[in-house]
Amino acid sequence: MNNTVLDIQHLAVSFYLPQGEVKAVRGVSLSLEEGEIVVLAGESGCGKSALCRSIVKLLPRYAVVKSGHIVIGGHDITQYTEKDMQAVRGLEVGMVFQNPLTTLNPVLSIGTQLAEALKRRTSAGARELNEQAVGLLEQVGIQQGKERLAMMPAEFSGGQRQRITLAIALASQPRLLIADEPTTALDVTVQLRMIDLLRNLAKNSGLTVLLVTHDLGVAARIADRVGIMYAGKLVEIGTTEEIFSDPRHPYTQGLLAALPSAARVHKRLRSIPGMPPDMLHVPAGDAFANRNPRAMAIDYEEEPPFFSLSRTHRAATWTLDPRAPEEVRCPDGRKKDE
Amino acid sequence: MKVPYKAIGKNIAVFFISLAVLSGVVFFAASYAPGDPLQSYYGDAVDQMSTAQYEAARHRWGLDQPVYKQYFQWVDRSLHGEMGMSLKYREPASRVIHDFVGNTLFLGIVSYILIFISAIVVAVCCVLYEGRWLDTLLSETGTILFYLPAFWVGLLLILIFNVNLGWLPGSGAYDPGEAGNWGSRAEHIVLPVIVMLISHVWYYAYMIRNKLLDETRKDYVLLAKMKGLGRLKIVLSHCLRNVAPTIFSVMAIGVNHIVGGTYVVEAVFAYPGLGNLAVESAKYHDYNVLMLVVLLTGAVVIAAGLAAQAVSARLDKRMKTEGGTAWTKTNGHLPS
Amino acid sequence: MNEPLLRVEHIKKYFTLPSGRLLKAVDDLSFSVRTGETIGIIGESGCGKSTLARVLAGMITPTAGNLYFKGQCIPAGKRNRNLQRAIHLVFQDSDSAFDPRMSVRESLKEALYLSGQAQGEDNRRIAELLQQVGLENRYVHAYPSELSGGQRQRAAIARALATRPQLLIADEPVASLDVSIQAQIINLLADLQEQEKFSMLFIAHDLAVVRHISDRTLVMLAGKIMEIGPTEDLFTHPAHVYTQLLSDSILPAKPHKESIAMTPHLWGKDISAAGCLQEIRPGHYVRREI
Amino acid sequence: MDKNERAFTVVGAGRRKEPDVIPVSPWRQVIADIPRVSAVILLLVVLGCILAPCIANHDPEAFYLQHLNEPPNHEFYFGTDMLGRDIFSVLWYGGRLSLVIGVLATVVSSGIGMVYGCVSGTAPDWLDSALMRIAEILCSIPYLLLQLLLLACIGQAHVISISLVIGVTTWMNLARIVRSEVRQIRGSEYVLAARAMGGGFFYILRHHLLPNFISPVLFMLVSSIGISMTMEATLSFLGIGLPTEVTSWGTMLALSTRALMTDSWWIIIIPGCFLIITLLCITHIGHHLRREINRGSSNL
Amino acid sequence: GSQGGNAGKTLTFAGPDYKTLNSILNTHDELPSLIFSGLMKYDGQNKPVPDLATSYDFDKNTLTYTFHLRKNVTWHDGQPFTADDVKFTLDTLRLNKDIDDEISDNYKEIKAVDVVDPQTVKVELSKPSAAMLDYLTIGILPKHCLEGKDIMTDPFNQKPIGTGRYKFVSWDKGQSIILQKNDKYYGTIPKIDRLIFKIIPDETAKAAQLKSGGADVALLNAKDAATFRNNNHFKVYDCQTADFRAIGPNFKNPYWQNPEHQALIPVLGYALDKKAIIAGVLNGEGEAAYSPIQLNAVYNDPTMDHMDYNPTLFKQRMAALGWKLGSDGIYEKNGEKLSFSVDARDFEEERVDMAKIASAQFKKLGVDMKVNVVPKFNWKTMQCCLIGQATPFDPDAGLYNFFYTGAGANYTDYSNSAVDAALAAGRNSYDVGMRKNAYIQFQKAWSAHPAFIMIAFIHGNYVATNKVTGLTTDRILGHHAAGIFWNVENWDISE
Ligand SMILES: Nc1ncnc2c1ncn2[C@@H]1O[C@H](COP(=O)(O)OP(=O)(O)OP(=O)(O)O)[C@@H](O)[C@H]1O
Ligand SMILES: Nc1ncnc2c1ncn2[C@@H]1O[C@H](COP(=O)(O)OP(=O)(O)OP(=O)(O)O)[C@@H](O)[C@H]1O
Ligand SMILES: [Mg+2]
Ligand SMILES: [Mg+2]
Repeated sequence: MNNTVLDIQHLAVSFYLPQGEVKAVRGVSLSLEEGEIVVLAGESGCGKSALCRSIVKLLPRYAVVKSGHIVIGGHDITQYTEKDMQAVRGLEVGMVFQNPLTTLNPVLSIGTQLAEALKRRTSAGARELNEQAVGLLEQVGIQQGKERLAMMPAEFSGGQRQRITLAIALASQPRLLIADEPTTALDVTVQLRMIDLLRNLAKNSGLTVLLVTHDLGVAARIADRVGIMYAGKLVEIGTTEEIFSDPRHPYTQGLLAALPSAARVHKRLRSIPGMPPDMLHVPAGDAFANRNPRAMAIDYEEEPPFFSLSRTHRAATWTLDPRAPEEVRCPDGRKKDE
Repeated sequence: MKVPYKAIGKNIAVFFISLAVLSGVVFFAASYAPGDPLQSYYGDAVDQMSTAQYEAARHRWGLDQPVYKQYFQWVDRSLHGEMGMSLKYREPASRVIHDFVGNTLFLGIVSYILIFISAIVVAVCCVLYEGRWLDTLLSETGTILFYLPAFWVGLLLILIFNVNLGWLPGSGAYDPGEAGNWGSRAEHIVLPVIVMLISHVWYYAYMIRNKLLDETRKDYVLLAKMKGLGRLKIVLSHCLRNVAPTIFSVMAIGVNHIVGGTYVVEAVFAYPGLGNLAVESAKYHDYNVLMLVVLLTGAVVIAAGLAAQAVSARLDKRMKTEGGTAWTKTNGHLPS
Repeated sequence: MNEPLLRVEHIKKYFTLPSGRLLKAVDDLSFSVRTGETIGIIGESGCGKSTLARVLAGMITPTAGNLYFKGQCIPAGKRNRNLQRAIHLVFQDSDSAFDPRMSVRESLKEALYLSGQAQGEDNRRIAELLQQVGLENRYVHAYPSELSGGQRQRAAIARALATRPQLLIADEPVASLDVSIQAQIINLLADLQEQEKFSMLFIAHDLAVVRHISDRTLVMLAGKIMEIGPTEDLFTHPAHVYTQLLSDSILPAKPHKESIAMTPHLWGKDISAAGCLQEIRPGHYVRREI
Repeated sequence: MDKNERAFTVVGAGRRKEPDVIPVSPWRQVIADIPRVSAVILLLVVLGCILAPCIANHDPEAFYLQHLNEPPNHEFYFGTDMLGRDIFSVLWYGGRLSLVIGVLATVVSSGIGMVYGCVSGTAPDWLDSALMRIAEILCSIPYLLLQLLLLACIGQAHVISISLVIGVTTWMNLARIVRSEVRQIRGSEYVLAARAMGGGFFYILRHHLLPNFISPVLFMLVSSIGISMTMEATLSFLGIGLPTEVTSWGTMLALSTRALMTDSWWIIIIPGCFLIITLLCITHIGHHLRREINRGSSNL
Repeated sequence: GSQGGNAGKTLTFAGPDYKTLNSILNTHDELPSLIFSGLMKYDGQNKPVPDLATSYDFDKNTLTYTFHLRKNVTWHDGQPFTADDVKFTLDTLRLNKDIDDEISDNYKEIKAVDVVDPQTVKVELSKPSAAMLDYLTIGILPKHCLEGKDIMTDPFNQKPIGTGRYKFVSWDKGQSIILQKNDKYYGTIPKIDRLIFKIIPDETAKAAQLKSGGADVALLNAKDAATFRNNNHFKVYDCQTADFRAIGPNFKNPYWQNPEHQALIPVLGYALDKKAIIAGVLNGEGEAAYSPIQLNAVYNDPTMDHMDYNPTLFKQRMAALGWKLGSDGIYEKNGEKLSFSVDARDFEEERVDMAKIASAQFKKLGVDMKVNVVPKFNWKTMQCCLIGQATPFDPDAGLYNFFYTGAGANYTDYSNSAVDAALAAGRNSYDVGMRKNAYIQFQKAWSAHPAFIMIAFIHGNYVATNKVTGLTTDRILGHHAAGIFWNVENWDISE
């Protein structure tokens, strides 16, 4: 497979805090093909950001990649130094961060900030840089780029700022774009435009996108494939269709069921009881077991392996084990829905 | 561009009001201090004067009037450019000051510039090596040096570099009679400036360091890293730009601290400057000189404050969104 | 008709920005809240939702306008303890809603103390409150920083309930939470409303949530009401352009890549907040230019 | 198979007991990991000063005129000064004064600074800016000059008056920080909430403002102890501080400058070391108090 | 040391700051005596000899001095020096009310000054004044510069013009004063071309300056001087001075107006171990003192009680006065503790040290004396001061002013009719035998009711680099060891 852009193997990342070791990522394997949009979803604190940041080695100093490999464009960057990474960042991988209000430097004009990124690829003069910058802004849907280059980030709205960060990420023409919850802070209307923009980019220029969100609506709209994370592990991954219409991990099922959907009229939502585990003390076995009303004894003891359901669909849960009782494998809740 | 007349006018008003308040405070404080200003003029002879003589002398210097009247007379006279006589030197106060201003300015400005350059350099080093040996080393040495009494350091330096090694002069502002010789002046301020650096750099470096550390925790640093920029470059071209308003307001406060610092240094190095003069005139109740020194320093400090405020407001529009003046917003970390 | 619990009349909150510009965060709002009902408030970020909430909860004084609490007129800025106790706010950001130096217990105790409730029964009442919001008792001495977002939000609700409010204003209570916890909180609010029979103003930017929980919905833009009406009516037949834009932007959690057309025709459109409210259906008002 | 069957029986949620929450009071946490070495050294120094009469092996006020300028030896552990005083004994007694001055000056300055800052921070805008302007003007007079004026007013300086003077001239910075902290906290939502629930001004001050701004302020207080001690030394050096027969570390240092030319390193270095080590310990503890608020990690 | 080779031989002296260089406003310091010259000057034995006058006649009957002035003397600015200048100066001293009484009191016996011709001037006295020739050593001021001006504030005081050996060149405030030799000087023209007075008020700094080569000559504290004694590059000149140190009770203060307390003054001297103080503070560079004129070979009475340290005697005397030791080891009488304070000025380290040791010694014997270190003496209010005075010349030049009731330099308001009588007798007589008698009477009266508790006469420890030659230790120097420059024209400095 020579068009694999990103290949992550058994990645484990821990933060060493005074209180102990936070196992933020616990053995995640994932690979992205060229032009593909993969969405990682899962609730807060399940390690999505940690995963993204370890791809570009932007983890804090007390974070340690404990095992695993990251291969970007055929190069294993696991052992790369800070200097080596400078060549990878921007050129190979671009990243859009969570909060558009803080990711732009408030005291530099956006022209300057764009130019910094543009300079990675060209040694063009100031005028040419400006032209390219205007082009980029237009690409992300900001008109009258010429006048706006001199403006400060504060003079833009949140949505515009988010698009500017996207433009900056795209400026050095990376093959892979990592977008870590790019839309959480935005209005629904702006969010929609962002998503469509990304989708167009992937389609038209073959950009590979790894998008992180916990909004399943976003995932449904944009993704080719969706991965669900829970407590530092990828618990289920499959095409969008597979995940949304045939979720297999009890957590995925619970998540989908908990969405307030327009169809439901009665006042109660179906919720998953309990809280996600504290990553300081990750329990043995399936981390979700304690919230799963149909958890089996083995869930509390042994980590489930991945069970493949199709070429693209895998899930790590004992419910898929042939030994599991019938009621667990086909929970009635799901049946009723279909 | 629109000229902000209103803002300029307001600043000028604030400036003069502050000066008026300042002069009032010092005038009243000084006149209620015990001790007889006449003594600096007549020497111990004051004690031998008859009552009539004494009253005549007081009348001559206007000391028999109520303090507030004296103050207004003083204001009136100073508005006409007449700053009164120095009772101690028996010369017009302005002439006494005149001889000292240049020296202090030279020492002050050189120290000021070097202090802030070094503070920024030290702060950047600390930030680049945060939590590692260089940061720890700089922090610890900085703290020690900051707490060392400046006079003590100065004397040790004199002992080493002047007395024992004989490399540098240890007193005065220039070789006798060489007032116009900048080489000689420069040579003479080396040790004082080093003492100023030792006792001041860390104070500011620490503030800037903390502000910079806060900046490095901001998300735009990540974005800059994602552009492939190096750490030094990020600190210099991104973080430093963000703390610039802080640095400016710190620099405004710094004017006062550094002026205060020169007092001690001038005393140690027998450097003929305003600091020495101020200490002397306060000790000997030479009000006219004291007032002039205080007003002069006050004017510089207040003007610097206002300037810094204007500059930071320019640099950073966000500062405008909060009330108060520039210096109320810098969180000093070490008290002074 | 019987008097609503709270009637808001021509309430305004203007901020003077340092630049001298007047920011009309809440601009002449009038509506009423009936006993026991839930009103959802939606609108883009910065349209004045939180400001409205704070004005109603008495945290900031409005520039102008009156409140009628159970028919009794309370002019701007003159609130009495009764009203103060009757309305309580659950903050948007549970992170800053608690004093970091007070444990959950202390925070709840403070609320009890300030609302003048019986002193002796503190412990019992606190246990009861925690149980009501489903926060396990073992968290009672924990500090806010030791709680997860969902737990903090529960504690915040517990604090709001401590004063036995008649109107609970929930300012984006689920904005920072995940789907699974969000469902818990929404269920909790609904349950509590049933038990305690309070009215609720529910502010959110997630339309699906608002649609789920509220009886009536109020759409705000630039400090003004754009549309207000029964939720189902409003969502199924949005009358104002802005409401249409919002409801079109809802992303249902269904794979629908090709099926839903984008809505570019609305994007470039200037949405005007001018005009005045007109009743188009019973109880359903829309701002229209005349 | 039997085992498998048991493993695959549904047991339901909540089987695992969640780890207990052991709440750590923010205060407890601060105290728990105070820098040990600094605390111990500081404690030793303070104890030494308190127990000076037991530790000193000579009369600190006596002039051993037979033993002028002796380097450290078995009788005079730290040597004697030019007038034959036993440095070792004088140090412990001097430390008492220095510490008292440091603490007293800090109490004064923090008293004024905190009240002023609180008033300014909670006052309406016009009063706030007026108050801050006044502080600013006071700040623009070099503090040394102010101290000079005040000491001149008071006359002969003694421990109390000098602490007062140092305190009265150094509160501005603290006031400013308290003010900005108060302003920040005052706008925070928990204060709004408490106010909306009917908490009065003093209730909020006592229950929310004070506990929350005390930590940044504590750092200022602690380092202000050190700074006051240095300041006292400087005043002594300029000849406007404590009378020289009153021994504090400051006057010792100020006097030691006279030994400069006589190669008596012990007169110069030893008091300096004592001062610096004490101040360093104090600062370490101060820094620790400040650092307590976790500010996350650098992105650099 | 000798910077500025272009200026020829340069000598740098490190010393204290000046306020004025006017000879009649500043009689204590060195510089006016270099810039100005008087009708008379002191020789190596501290005897007045003619200077600007070539000779003088004295008419005992009319009490009139007639001075014959040198011809062709010019001021530094080229104007001729005439008798008018003399008259102007002496009249100013007599008549200008602003002039310090400490100085003008010496001239109050002058009745009139008459200019006979440009080279002759007559000074007529109203009463005999034995030390008038001493007083006429005061530097003569140029009339053409000062006539009609306010002598107290005229810029002249900072840019003086004199007739002396050195011309004023420049004054960098707080830094240095530069003098250039006067090539037109009527006497021996000095060998050293330039004198630089570096202003170094701090004692240690002076030593540092010497050691680092920043100064060639300086007056040092005994202890700092000691560090130069074994140094081959320096020579220490231990000059005897008439400068004594004492604890001076201030009779303006009610404490000492109380006869009970006054009675203590002669007794307290026995409680002071002066030798120990001299050894401790002055490194042995001084002599125990008992009388203000004990160094005067002519007028001293060596049979006087030397007031040596004598605790037993002290205790006896105290008991006799009715003081008893209290439980805290401090004397008390009528329920009042024996407790007073002494002020010492901060810049005079040796005096501070003396005060401290004296205080400790007193404490041991039951006297509580607190030491206040002050920037300057407040003569109105302080209880005691650590005083220093000197009478290097004629005993009248000093004693009268210090101890005569109401005299100009009698700052402590000492008043003793027997002393007054003796001093007046000494002043108003020209007969050496009578005068000697008068001063013995003075000493008797004085030691019965002393103005001061004497401590020590101190040495002036001048330290100079080896390059400097010509300094002598022959002369008894004055207050603050002033007068070392008396033979500056003989000094030389090698490169
Ligand atoms: N800088 C850090 N220091 C310490 N712990 C961290 C840090 N960043 C993340 N963690 C911990 O690592 C785990 C995973 O965090 P991560 O930020 O990857 O979550 P996430 O899925 O991105 O959550 P969110 O949706 O809130 O962004 C969490 O338990 C978090 O507490
Ligand atoms: N104290 C204040 N001073 C000045 N302007 C303010 C203040 N509080 C709010 N505003 C402004 O009022 C407007 C409305 O703010 P508000 O917080 O009510 O919006 P919101 O609808 O709650 O937005 P969000 O969805 O982001 O919470 C915003 O433009 C905000 O900047
Ligand atoms: Mg994240
Ligand atoms: Mg809001």
